[in-house]
Amino acid sequence: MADEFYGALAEFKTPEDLLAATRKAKEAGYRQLDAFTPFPVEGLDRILRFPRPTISFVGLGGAIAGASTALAMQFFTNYDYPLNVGGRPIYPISAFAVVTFELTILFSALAMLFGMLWQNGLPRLSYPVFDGERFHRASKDRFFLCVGADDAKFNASETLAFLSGAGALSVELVPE
Amino acid sequence: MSEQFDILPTRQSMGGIADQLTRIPLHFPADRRWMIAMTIASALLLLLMVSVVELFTRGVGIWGINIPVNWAFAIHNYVWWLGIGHAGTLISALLLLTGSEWRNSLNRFAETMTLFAVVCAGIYPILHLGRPWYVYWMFPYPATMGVWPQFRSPLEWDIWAVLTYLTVSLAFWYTGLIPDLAAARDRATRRGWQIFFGITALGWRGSARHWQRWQQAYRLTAGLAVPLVVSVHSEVSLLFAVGQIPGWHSTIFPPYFVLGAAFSGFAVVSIIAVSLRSWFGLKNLVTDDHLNLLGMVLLATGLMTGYGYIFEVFDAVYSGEPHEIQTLVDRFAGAYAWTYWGAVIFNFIPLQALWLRTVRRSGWMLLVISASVVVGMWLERYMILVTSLYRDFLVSSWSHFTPSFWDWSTYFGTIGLFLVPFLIAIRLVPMISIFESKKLLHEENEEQQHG
Amino acid sequence: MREGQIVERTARSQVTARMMQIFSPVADTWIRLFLIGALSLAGGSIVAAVGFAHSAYMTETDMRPHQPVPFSHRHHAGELGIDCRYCHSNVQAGPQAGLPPTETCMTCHSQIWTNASMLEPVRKSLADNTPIQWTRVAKLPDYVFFRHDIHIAKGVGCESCHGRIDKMALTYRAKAFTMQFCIDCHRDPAPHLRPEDHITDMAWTPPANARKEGEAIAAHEGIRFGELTHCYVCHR
Amino acid sequence: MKRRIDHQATDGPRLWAGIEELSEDPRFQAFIETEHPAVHEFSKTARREFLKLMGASFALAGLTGCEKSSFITALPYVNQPPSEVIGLPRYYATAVLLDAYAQPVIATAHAGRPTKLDGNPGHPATQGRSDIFMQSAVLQLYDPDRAAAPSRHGEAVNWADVETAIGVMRENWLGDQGEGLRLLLGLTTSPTLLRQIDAFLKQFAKARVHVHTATGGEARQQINATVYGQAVDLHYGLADCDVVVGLDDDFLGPGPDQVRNALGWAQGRRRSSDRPGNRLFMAESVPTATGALAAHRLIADARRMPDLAEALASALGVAGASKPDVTEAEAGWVARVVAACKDRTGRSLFVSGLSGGAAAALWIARINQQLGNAGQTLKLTAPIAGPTDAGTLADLVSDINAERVTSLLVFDCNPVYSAPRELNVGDAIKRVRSSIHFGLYRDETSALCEWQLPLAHPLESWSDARAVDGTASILQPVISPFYDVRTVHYVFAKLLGEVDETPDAAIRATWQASFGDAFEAKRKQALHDGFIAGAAPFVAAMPASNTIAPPNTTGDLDIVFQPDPTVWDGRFANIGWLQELPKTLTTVTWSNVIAVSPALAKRLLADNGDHVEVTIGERHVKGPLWIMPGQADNTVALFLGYGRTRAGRVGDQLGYDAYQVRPAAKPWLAQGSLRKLDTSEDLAVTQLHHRLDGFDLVREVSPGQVEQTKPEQASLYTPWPSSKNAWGMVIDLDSCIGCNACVTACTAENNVPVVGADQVRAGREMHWLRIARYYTGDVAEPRSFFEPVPCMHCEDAPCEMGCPVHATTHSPEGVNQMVYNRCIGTRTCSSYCPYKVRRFNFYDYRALAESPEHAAHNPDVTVRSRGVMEKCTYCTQRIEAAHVAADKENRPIRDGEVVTACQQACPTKAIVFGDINDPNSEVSRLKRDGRHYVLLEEQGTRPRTTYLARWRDDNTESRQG
Repeated sequence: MADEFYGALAEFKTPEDLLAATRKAKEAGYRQLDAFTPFPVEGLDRILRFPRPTISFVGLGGAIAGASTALAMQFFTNYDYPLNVGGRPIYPISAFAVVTFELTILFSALAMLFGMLWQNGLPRLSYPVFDGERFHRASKDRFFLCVGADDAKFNASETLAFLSGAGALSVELVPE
Repeated sequence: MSEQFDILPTRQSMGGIADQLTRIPLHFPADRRWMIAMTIASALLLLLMVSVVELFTRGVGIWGINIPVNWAFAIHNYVWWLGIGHAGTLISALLLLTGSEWRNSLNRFAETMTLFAVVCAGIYPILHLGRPWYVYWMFPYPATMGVWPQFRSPLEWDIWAVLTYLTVSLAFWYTGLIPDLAAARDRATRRGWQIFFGITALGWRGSARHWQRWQQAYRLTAGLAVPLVVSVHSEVSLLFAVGQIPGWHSTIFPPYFVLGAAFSGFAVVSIIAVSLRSWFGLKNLVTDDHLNLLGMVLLATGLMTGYGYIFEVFDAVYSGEPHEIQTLVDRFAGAYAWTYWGAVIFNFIPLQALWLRTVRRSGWMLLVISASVVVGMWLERYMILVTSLYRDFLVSSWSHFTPSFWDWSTYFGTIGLFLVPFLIAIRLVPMISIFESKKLLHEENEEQQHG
Repeated sequence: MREGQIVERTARSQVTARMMQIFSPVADTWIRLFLIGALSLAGGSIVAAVGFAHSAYMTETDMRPHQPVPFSHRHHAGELGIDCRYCHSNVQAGPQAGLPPTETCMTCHSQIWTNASMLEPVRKSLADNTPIQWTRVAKLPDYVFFRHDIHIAKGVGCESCHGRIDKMALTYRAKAFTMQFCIDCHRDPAPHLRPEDHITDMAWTPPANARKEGEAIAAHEGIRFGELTHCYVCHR
Repeated sequence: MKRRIDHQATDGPRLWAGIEELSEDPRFQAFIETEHPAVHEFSKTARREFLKLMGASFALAGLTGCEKSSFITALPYVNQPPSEVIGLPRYYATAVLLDAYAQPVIATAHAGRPTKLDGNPGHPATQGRSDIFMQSAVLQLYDPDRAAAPSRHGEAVNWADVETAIGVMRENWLGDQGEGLRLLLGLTTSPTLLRQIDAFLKQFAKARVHVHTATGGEARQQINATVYGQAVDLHYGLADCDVVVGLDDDFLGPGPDQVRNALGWAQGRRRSSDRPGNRLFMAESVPTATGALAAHRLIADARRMPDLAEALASALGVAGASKPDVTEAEAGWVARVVAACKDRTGRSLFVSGLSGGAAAALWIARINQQLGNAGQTLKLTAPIAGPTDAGTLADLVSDINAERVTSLLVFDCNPVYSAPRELNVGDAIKRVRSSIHFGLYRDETSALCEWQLPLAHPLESWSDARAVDGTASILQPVISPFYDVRTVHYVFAKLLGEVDETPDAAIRATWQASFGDAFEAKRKQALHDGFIAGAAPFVAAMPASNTIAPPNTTGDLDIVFQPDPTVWDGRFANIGWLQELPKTLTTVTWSNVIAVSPALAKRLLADNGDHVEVTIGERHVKGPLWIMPGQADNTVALFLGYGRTRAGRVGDQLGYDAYQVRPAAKPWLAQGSLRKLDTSEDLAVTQLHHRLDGFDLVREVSPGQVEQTKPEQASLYTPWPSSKNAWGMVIDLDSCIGCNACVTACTAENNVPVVGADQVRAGREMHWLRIARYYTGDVAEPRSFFEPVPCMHCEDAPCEMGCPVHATTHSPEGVNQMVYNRCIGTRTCSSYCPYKVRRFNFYDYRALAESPEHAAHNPDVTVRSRGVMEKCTYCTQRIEAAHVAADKENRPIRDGEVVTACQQACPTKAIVFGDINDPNSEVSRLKRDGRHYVLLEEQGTRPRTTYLARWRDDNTESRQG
């Protein structure tokens, strides 16, 4: 019975209500929880116990890649065709610093942006919650809590009842 | 600072903000004024195209340049545009990190402005080449010649710096834009808009997980953007400081240029802020307090730039190097003294009015002052290039420079190149960060309740 | 009774729901395909461009342009074994190898094949004293200043640049005359050098210890190692 | 070998060789016409110009396929000339002419076309040195505006018609022994021509010869004749002088004698290494190069020269000299001269110029006699140039006006333009029944003559001529004429009715006598050497003992006439190289100026370029004013050679025509007045600022103050290993006379383009080597300096740092390399260059494809296209050629084996180039010299080109006297 649903969606007026409801849901033993908000709500991730994101490491990786690419490029080109330029050394680290710095930043920034999109599974144009009748307000002024249908404790009617009990303005089932 | 007072009027609803801002692209309000602006802008863009065709057909000889002044308008406007292009990223990134929320109303169009300013700057290094069709030789690729770019050259650094800056600014701008595109998508009723925003929003749904990763990525990118901004204009300054020409060969140049850049950038941001808010009636989001803060920043950067001027004089005199002093004298009293004094007057005289709170809070006054700063900074770049080159070491090579018609046409043309996409942009994307405004509004409400 | 509410609401949702689902799931597949396509196109075009620059078409190797006389190096240099310098007599003396004047051709062809139709242009050239218009195959850009004589003098064989001319029925450019090609040898001449008596020897193959031999020759010829790769050696 | 494409038959794709080929293709023509209908209207050249302009856009469209070499036609010889090495130049010894004097040259010919002229090292007079006119002669050879075929009344005719016509004329002349037949020619030194003239006069007894020169050959002969009572030429032995005293005589300035005098002067100047070997005293009204070098320069108006001469004479105790009243300054100067000449019998030399006239010259001659210089430092010969007993132009004109002339033959001179206009030569010629003009160009004179018969250029001719010292040269053709022209001797032979068609028949005939039996051998020798040993024998002559009263002077201003420093009397007006050459003291190009003193300019409230009107008698001329520092207050200098109307596309309508006001009676010094007009023009000047504002760019050292050891320049960087040779250059500022020979030689050697007046005004002249001209002190009484500035080839070169694409790098031999085909034109190198010696192709400055001037290009040097930087390369093509030559023989390069074009040309040997790794090379020796210094040393660029400071003469007096 649960399969044809993606989950149950509950609409709240304020972030505070959302946080309260989420806490309740956790205590009630729901695990497959996600929230949809018009702006990042402080503390939500703690309550939902999301792991710390790893974007920073992606960025670090990018930085290292950038720096090494730049240095490799500059050292190689000067090694491949060493020319006397203004009596300067063939491998002037100081002169290489600029490009190295720029590429470090470039690679790192791009890595983080794409890393973020990748981890978020974006672009994802079509997604079940968009079927939510009032979901369009999630990008406006409402705060939604979603209990996944794959949650062990999920049961359409009970979950809906529980959510409205938690102070939802409206609740609905989102089809798969 | 935003802790002390509410920068956004609290008597407005989140929904109100969302509708108000998404309506600008979705149901564009000020059509006639926009058309007029667009017409002027396109005319300028056309002028640019004509100039470029002429340039590529006949060569850089159509400009006023010569030996010794073989860098003038092209490089000078390049620096000017790039300087302007520094405010956006500075505002959003730096202020984001320092958690000054008042940026939220400004950062979006500041960043947009940055992008197009950098584009305008970016075309100059190509236009000014004697043989622009070989510009790709500046990139390392396995050529049949077996020759590589020369990485000791400031110009080589330049290419990488500007491209990096453009890409990162773009990335940063877009990352910040995604949630708002989603908001616009959800407000859109016409199919076309839905698809446009639907695709550009990449299907953003405001999931808590997403927000979490997004925030980390956004803040870290900001953290990178700040040193990047500083590095880019420092590097541009090296374009001159690496050369031995008197008036260029100075260690003050990097900070001097960076501050000057920020100065001119904030001026342009103020101009846009004032015009947009009156144009689209956004006084509730871009408040007088915003202008006040902008005014303060403008004043601060302006004074720091002024320090650069003073130090330059000290630098030359202290060195006791006859050629340096010669150049200094030329700047004060030479054939191009007007650029020096013009820069001083336009940059610093009206600026002083900003000591007064009332001036800072008044839109049109800020507008006037900012305009004067933009002109002043343009003159400053002119001064730095021409007064140093037209009289360098050997008396026998001293010469002069007079801009030709094509110098001017190319310059004004780039203003078109800046305005056209910018005008298009304000029809397509929310010019003020919706979700951040709402966040700010929410926090303010909270503070009111408990405190 | 709560049940009822909910069911009712879900029911109503079917009717009045504002359609939020703009895209069908297929759209995601399309957009991913599009992104991949765009990326590979961008990457591919760069690779293609670089490849094209190195291609036989761009370097004009392996092209056999039409010649007024279908002259066969294979026959003359290969089968008859005429030395290169018999016709290209200028090669040791000056920058250009020089094309043979008509009279050189006629030294033999006044005796043999005296009325072969394919030699008509040659006889005509001699008769009304107009040069034969050969189409040049080995051509360097105007800004490259190459000298045959010094290369010959320092032990660079004809074959090193011109390939197995003695196997060419119609002459073509065997090696791509790119700067890379020149510079490779200028950086490290030793392995490419050959003894004086084998300069025009097409069949000569470097010995096993080519480098050692070459270094010996280089030392003997006083080749200025490390001075052959700066720009003015070839560009002025 | 013209590049063209084998249309019908290249398998594989049809490849364009370039836009020019493109323009030939009919389909493309169609395309252009439809795309740009306007082009349809264009003239051929305009169309080419248009296509050239379109070049870039097509290149962008990929049409020309960037420098892609395509299969092009190659043309072998049919019969290869023996000893021809394809691709290597051949050298011929011959001579070109200036004022009819031979300038012996070695002509470099690539594939049968001369591309460069250099002095003939063996020649006793010039020792292989050259001047701007010799260097430029090769461009005149290829001048597309030269007269290409004979014409009558402007209608083209062929030589057959001409010869029949001459036949008819001869009949008439023979009939009346040449009654009313006149020859008009410039002076000539050609033994053959002189012989032919004599023969002509024998045939036609009643014919007469007239001579016309605008530049003073005639005048000098007259003065000398008056002074010495017989026709003589003066020869200065400057090498042996301790003291040289000149009155308005620019003996180091441009002219036939420049090279010889410069050589001698420099030799004397360098006699000892610890002090200047001689001292120069000049009294001048108009600043000259010679005056710029003087230890003591007196500024005096031109009219003062006779008095000054007499003052000197009396001070030196010449009999009959009375003391004229002189100013304090003049007296002081005279006193110095006298002190300097004390007990230097036979080791001083006094010279005077044309403005002083015979009056001054006579005193000077007697002073030389008195001081025993005659026969020592001053030698006399019979006149080198003739004919000596000819009539003047004025006589001719009056004869014509008296209807005494029926036919007139004008040889290689242009009186309608270059004679004082008041003579109305033009109207006169029009009145002559039949007139023939023989010349290189269709000029002002030939326009008025019935016949115009084009003559061959010296480089196309068999001829002969004498150098200034009388040494004869046989001129041989270096290239066969590519216009339908004849040599002057050929046409003269025709006039004489001779029939021998062999091209050098006349020359052979002349020398048969002197060569005698061993004719062929001697002739071969002469052709090989480029001259026939044996200068003119010296003669003894005493100056007249009478005194000549100086011409009485009326009017407030002295107007002095001088030949233009670069286009001379106007005959070189159509040579782009000379037009664009900065005049020695003003750096003005493409125009002449009216030079006045700062004081006079102040009185007129006039500034450089303002138009002023000079009035002499009834005649006026208007031209741009130039304020000449150090010019005498009341002297105005007019320069001849401009304002031409039929010089050609290059030389027409430039500057003003000084002949307008030149009085026939007083052609060198006249009196007149000056009026400022309220118009002005923007002169094309290459150096805008001449005052050396306290910078030590040009250094001077006094004897005894030379520092012998100099600290090695420090560098932050570990020096790169040098290869065996390390090239360097030293320029001796004490010997530089600012003559521009080096600049012209560089232009010719390196295919430096001519950009035109507008580009020069814009500050875009292309000369790789400029002669900076500075002055210090008060503008009224400045000291002048010359400083040649080529690329410094810095070891720590700032320019190289700037280039993002490795287009300018450093060779292991220390040469700062510029690779045109790699340059993308960022111009950073030039911005960073502290010496601003780099030049940029702002437009496409190349000549149009079909212009014959391409034939003058040096095939060993790339012709630079639009958008690339260029600069002095130390003549790398010569260095590399030397390397090849040495490597082929497996030997090191010898000192002096590589000679740069500028060094080769320099008439004072001021430029020395060589290997600084070799301690014994001359350049190394000079780099150790006490006077050696580095320009902008504090910049730490470590240049390879360095300088020897100029001697400060002041306290040499105390040391010597």
